Amino acid sequence: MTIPLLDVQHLSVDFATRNGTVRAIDDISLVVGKGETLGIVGESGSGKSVTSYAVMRILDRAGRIAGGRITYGGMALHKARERDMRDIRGREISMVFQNPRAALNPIRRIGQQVADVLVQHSQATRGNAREKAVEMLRAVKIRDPEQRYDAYPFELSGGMCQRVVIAIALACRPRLLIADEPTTGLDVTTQKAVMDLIVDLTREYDMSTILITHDLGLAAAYCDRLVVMEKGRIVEANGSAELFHGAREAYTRQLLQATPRIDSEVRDLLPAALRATAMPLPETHDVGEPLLTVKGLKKQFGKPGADNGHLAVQDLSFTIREGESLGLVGESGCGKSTTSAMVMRLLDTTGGAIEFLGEDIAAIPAAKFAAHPLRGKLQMVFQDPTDSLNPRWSAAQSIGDPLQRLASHMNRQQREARILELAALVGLPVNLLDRFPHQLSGGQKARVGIARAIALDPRLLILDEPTAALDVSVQAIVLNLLEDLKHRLGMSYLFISHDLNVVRLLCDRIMVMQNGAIVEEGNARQLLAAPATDYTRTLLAAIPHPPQAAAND
Amino acid sequence: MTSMTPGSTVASATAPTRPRSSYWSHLKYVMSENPVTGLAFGLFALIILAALFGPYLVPHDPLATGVGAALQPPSLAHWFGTDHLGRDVFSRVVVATRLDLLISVSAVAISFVVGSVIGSLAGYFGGWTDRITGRLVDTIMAFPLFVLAMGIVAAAGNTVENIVYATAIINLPFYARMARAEVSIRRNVGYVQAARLSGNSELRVLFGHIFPNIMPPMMVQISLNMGWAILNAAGLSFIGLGVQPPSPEWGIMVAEGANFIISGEWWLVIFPGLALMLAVFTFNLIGDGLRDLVDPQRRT
Amino acid sequence: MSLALKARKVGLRLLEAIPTVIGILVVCFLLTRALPGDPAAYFAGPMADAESIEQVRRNLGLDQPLPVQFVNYVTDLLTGNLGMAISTGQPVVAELATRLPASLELTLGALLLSFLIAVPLGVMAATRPNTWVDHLCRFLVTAGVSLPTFFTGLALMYIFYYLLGWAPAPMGRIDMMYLPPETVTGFYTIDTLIAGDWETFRAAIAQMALPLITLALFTLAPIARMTRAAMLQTLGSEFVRTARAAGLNGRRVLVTYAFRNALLPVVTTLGMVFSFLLGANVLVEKVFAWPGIGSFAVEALVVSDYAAVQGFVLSMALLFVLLNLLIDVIYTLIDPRVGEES
Amino acid sequence: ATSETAVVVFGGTINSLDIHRSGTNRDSYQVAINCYDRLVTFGTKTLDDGSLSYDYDNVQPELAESWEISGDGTVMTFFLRKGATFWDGKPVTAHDVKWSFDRSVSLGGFPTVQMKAGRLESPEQFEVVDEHTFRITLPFSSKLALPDLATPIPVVINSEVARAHATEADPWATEYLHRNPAGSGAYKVARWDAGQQLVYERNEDWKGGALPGYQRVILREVPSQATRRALLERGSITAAHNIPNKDAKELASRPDIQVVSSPIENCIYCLCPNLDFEPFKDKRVRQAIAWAVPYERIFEQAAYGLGVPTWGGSKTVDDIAWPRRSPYSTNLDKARALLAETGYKDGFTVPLSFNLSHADWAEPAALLIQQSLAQIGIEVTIEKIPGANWRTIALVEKRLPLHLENFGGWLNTPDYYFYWAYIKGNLFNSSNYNNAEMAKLVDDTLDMAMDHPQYAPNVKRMIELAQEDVPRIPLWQPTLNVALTNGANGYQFWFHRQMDIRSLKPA
Ligand SMILES: Nc1ncnc2c1ncn2[C@@H]1O[C@H](COP(=O)(O)OP(=O)(O)OP(=O)(O)O)[C@@H](O)[C@H]1O
Ligand SMILES: Nc1ncnc2c1ncn2[C@@H]1O[C@H](COP(=O)(O)OP(=O)(O)OP(=O)(O)O)[C@@H](O)[C@H]1O
Ligand SMILES: [Mg+2]
Ligand SMILES: [Mg+2]
Ligand code: NI
Repeated sequence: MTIPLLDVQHLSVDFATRNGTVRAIDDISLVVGKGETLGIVGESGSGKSVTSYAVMRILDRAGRIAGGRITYGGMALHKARERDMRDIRGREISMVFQNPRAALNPIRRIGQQVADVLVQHSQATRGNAREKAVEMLRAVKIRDPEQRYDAYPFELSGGMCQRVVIAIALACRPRLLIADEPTTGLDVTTQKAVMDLIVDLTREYDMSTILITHDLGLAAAYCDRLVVMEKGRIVEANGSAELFHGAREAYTRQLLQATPRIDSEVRDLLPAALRATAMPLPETHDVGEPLLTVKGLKKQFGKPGADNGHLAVQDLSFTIREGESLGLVGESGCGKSTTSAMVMRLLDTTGGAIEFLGEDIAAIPAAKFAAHPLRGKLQMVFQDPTDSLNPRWSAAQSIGDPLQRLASHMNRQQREARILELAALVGLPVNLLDRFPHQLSGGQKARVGIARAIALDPRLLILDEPTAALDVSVQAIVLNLLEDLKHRLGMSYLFISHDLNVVRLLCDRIMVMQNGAIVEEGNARQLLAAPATDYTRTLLAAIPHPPQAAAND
Repeated sequence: MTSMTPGSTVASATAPTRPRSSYWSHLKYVMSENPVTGLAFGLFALIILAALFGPYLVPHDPLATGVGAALQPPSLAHWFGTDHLGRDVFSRVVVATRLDLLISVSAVAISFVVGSVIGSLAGYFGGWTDRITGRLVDTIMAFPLFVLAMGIVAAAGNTVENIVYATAIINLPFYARMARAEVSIRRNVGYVQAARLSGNSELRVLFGHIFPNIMPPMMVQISLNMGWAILNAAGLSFIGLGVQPPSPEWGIMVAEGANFIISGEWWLVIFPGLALMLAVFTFNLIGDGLRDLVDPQRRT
Repeated sequence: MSLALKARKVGLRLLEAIPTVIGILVVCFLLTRALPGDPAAYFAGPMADAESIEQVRRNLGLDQPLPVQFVNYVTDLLTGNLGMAISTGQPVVAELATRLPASLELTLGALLLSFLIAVPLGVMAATRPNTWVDHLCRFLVTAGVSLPTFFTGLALMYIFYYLLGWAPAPMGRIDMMYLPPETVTGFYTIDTLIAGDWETFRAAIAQMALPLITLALFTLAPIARMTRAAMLQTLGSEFVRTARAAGLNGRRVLVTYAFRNALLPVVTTLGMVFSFLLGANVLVEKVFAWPGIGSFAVEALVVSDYAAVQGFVLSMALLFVLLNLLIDVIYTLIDPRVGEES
Repeated sequence: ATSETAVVVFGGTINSLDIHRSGTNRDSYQVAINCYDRLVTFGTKTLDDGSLSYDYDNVQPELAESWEISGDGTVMTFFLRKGATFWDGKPVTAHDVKWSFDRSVSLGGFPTVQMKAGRLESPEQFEVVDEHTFRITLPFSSKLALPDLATPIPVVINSEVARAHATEADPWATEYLHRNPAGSGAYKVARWDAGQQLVYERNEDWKGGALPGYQRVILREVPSQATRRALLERGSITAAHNIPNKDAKELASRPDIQVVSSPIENCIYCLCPNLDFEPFKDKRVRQAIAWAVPYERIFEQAAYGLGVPTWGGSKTVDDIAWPRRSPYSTNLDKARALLAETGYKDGFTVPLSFNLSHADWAEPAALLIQQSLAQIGIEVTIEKIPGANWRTIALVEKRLPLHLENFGGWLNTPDYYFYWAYIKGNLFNSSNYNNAEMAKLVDDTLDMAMDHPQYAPNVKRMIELAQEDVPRIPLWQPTLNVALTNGANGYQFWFHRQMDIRSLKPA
């Protein structure tokens, strides 16, 4: 590595908040060499994005660079004027953000948005901007770029949008690309395509890249060097392989460990200290009588009998036995959530039967099911813990709600006692019970959601991507909690996810779903080891593979 | 069984400590964050005080004619001067606070309650409920608001109650629409689904879970409407459909006083006008503060 | 983007308006009948005896039962006959034809004026949130909406006409020295321009100035408020951040990216602002002796002039349907997404 | 506003150019005055303050050059002025008069009622003797017949033009004349923008009187009273009609503005207790109220001292002047004493209503009355009633217990006033006063010539009854105020309270 392209030294960033100044970035230093790919990993809130914003000088109003130097190609960015920065941005350094759909102006044609950048940086004139923009769209592998030029973002899929965002970022051939979680929110399969595109292009253009992600697997798969951040500081920096093979810092090790791998067990994800105190898992467990039998389940949105006839769920049949956990995987939009909502009786079916504890609950309209005695036996943990908690209710109120509604025999004291018991069960510190959701961390919110779901001793718990919004270390803890609860309370799970690695940790059996139908089903280990269909194989291949290293000591 | 995850050591017996003081400190924060909001809260307190205690504090009976010579400019004896019947303008302005506040608060309360319930039901249940209420609301909205108020008051007679009802009816669509929009985006969010799973009936989900969450944007609407209700009453007074004399009311005082501008008796219109403006101003400005106050997200 | 889809959407909007219009017909019919007083007695004139009152009642068709009156009203309506405004002695259609342009000219002018002032104010406030500029803007526009329009109007007239003599005599749409222009659009400002008569144009503008300012002051606040909120939202949005990260210059980011998106919610509030304006018009027209539809409605209402009130309300309703349609079209023009999602 | 053009502003609106049409409002009557001629008109007199007024006792020719009345007073023969022409040049003939009179008694509504007051009830009474001779036959002699011909109603219309536009459904051409006057009067209508303005253009061939001073008169409708005052003070206009008393009083001192305040003949602002309601059935309660009214203060604060006081007179009725001072004045002790004699010594509660359109004087008067009556234990709540409603409930249904009213008779005789306001069933008797003696007196007197020996005693008795029974408590006799600027002069007061622009003259 010769002269670094970007040199950040002792950078600190402060934010002014209602509670005074908060230091978001504290004295970090990093360098990016020419042609190098640097990964910044760390959990949510660790300061990854703020670092990149500081480099680009696009911090919020409230934020300011409190100290340190940012040098890019010999130029001091930390004290550059706004006008000079404008020339740097897009032309020298550009950025790709997560959530590509939101990153594009919804009411401007995508081609124009690419052209805007070209014209701004004098890479094109008004006359040839269209031509050049089309060229750029072609470069990011958008089919029919001439026609797509006039498309609006809403007419494109998420993956396509991300390609456009990349086209905007790369239009002026910058020398440094900062990609801030460019694949979050995309499908596993799309994620791989987008990452491969970035790698190809940066290589082709001889660019340096900073890849920001909380997915260690992804970072390791694509980066030369990694920087691990925690709470605004850099805890460790090293080459990817070195880091994976011999992480020096405990935090890094913990992160590595919490990242599910093809061969890890659910207990492996926990930090050593916790693993030691964890309850041992039984080697095998008994699977009892069928608890839930779904037969020929169908769902059509829109008017029944409408000619477009797209079935979100078509002819689905499966069985879950007592104590069994069944995984349901598939791409985004394949109908997983729709299935769970129907089983959960939140959504009316278009056809088919749902037999639960011997009763066909599909016959009961969703709106009436709230008063049904089986309501409490069929519960659910939601994907987004924030979204699933009423912002105006404290944790205790949220947990107590099902008790108040359905456990009518309980009096106030009994309810309070049960809430404390549940909090203990899910490991929620009692002093947090009076907090509102926005005052809780992601993991704590997930616990509240779980406590609420198990409050009524359900027989079947549906978990719809319960950890998708969580950091890996929190995910590790939550997964373990779920596993413990299953064994302690003897519940059955229907576990929904698009992440095969995660599903495998918790489930005995797995169903793979595509376009509303099951394409493959079988024992978890067998299915992953020897997938029978191409679709399953694609799903598996898309999972980024970190270097196979024994992080378990 | 052993516990397995950090922080799950069984609950200590100590009762959870609730952040009791937070409401006050939150109010203090909301007020100090934005000087304009702070000012508005101060004025609001003043208006409330005037409404509560005004009638006991004023120097003269606001209804008594001839407490001074007619049409006297402001003086030490009559701070805001006297009107054409020799009534004390200061006393009338202060005492009017109560009636004006009553009109605006009750009108807004009615339209808020009725409108938001209708809107919530439409937003939550959709379908025919939505279509019918939607058309109803459209029908009201299709009338220029003030003209509709005029029509209602003219048809029903100009009493304070009818002014309140008319104002409530014309404001109703705002709440209905807003509630409908806010409810329908929350109809299927996570916590609503969760509430259904907890065994809440549909109505309880709607009014127990969703409704409190649409309060913050509603607060802004409420505050705007309070100001608007007073202006509406003033407009009605101007065309002769306001409250009945001799009750002091700012709108009618401004409306009557407006005719005295040209002849130079400015105090008849300026002082009630200022009071009216101050009140409307306060209501308009206080909205954002109120929203922040009822929004738990804004609380630390 | 399929034009057919958009056209269908517009068509659907039109259909949607039909029940509203029917609702309006019923409400306004009932409202007029609920008006107190006996128009027959009123219009029979002073000293009328019972017999002549009865005769007037027959002439007005008010001796019929309500449903019959309603049916008559609707059939007349379908033939384009809105009846006779007794209070002004003109067919309601003729009244509307002359008065609607007067009110519209004022209302639209005020809307334009306040739009031109409020939008930049809102943008300015949004780009500097919580600074003194922001507070000042908020303070100023709120002050504008805090006073009853008739008061503002009278105060402006007092200062600019009575004291300073800058404004022309507040006696309607045009000074008596000038002849009104030949009617093309009914908008004096436009008609004078069409006729190429600059002097009369200036006179018409001069007459309009004070009422226009009065009304504009009243509507600054909602537009500025909405602009500020919408701008704050778009300025904080990810696509603006992307645009900034791509190095687009400040103006382009502000205008092409932030402002155009912020305009969408602002456009939707225009309908409401328009409704406000028409209400305020009633009072302002009275102060400035503006021969518009608002003052007509007030007079008609006070004397229970059924046909006039009904005609007025009906035209308002249609105006609103049209306006909302127009807003939808504008919306469709600036928002490509409309018409796509089912 | 030049010497050729006058601009007159007023607060009302003109809704028809045809006075006979049903629905034509009071403000529109001025078109009948300025654009049409009658057979006769009233002469002019100069009042004590130097202002001009019509003269009820002096009937003058307009279209009729002269007239003869038969000895028994039942046949009136009019000789039309030769050479008088309508605007289109057609000579005015007796046929036109007959057609016009037939029209006014046939159309119904107000014109017919007003004609009836002069005992002109059916077309058979009107006869064309020859081209220029017209005869009216009355069922019996009436002193009201001739003056009634000088009211705005019996105008002479160009019957040829009218007939040309008559249809089967509309034989009297109301649709046409509504928009197109066809008269012989001093002014033609050059332009009528309903709701905005009426532009009069002088008829240079007018034969009915001296040629008017202004060639053009623009009549502008300015609804806001404050705006009218501003226009007046700025000198933007020539005249403002019917300005409020307060403005009249304040502007009178300005050298550049001439304010003419004429007491309105035969008109009194009254407080009317309704005899259909319990407390007011007792005469003493009504008298108590009459003693409790704060006349002076009302006169000062509601009328700004303009008008003629109608209180504090003597109890004995020596003459037949009307309006006159009643024997009542403010004396709360007397009021209390009277009330104590009745069953209401602890007072009672009653709503006091007034017409919204009269708020300028009625509201302050009501407030002062409210306060005063409170002192004798009568609790009054105030109720404003919009115009349309007022006519129905106050005058037609007569169901307001206590209210403020302002009747004024066009024909200036006391018995005419008593006829409308004190006879059971008549429109302006909103008090529901019913007294057989009064009814008989009025019936006997109404058509009686004023020089009849029985006339004065009868009227005196009517006045005594009215003062004793007080179904209407007179507050004051109001004025009609007109302001002129830019040196304009020649304004003349008329009983019909409309602006007669014919007499206006530039400086
Ligand atoms: N506008 C702001 N005001 C106050 N604090 C802020 C602001 N923006 C960021 N922060 C703080 O800076 C810290 C770092 O945030 P940053 O967005 O860089 O995290 P991140 O590592 O990108 O997390 P994620 O993975 O969730 O995107 C956080 O603790 C956050 O609270
Ligand atoms: N309310 C609805 N109306 C119409 N279509 C819907 C509705 N909900 C879901 N769909 C459609 O049904 C299909 C399945 O959606 P579903 O939410 O079940 O997918 P998913 O597998 O849960 O995806 P993800 O992994 O993104 O959560 C999608 O094509 C979706 O567009
Ligand atoms: Mg981030
Ligand atoms: Mg899903
Ligand atoms: Ni297991």
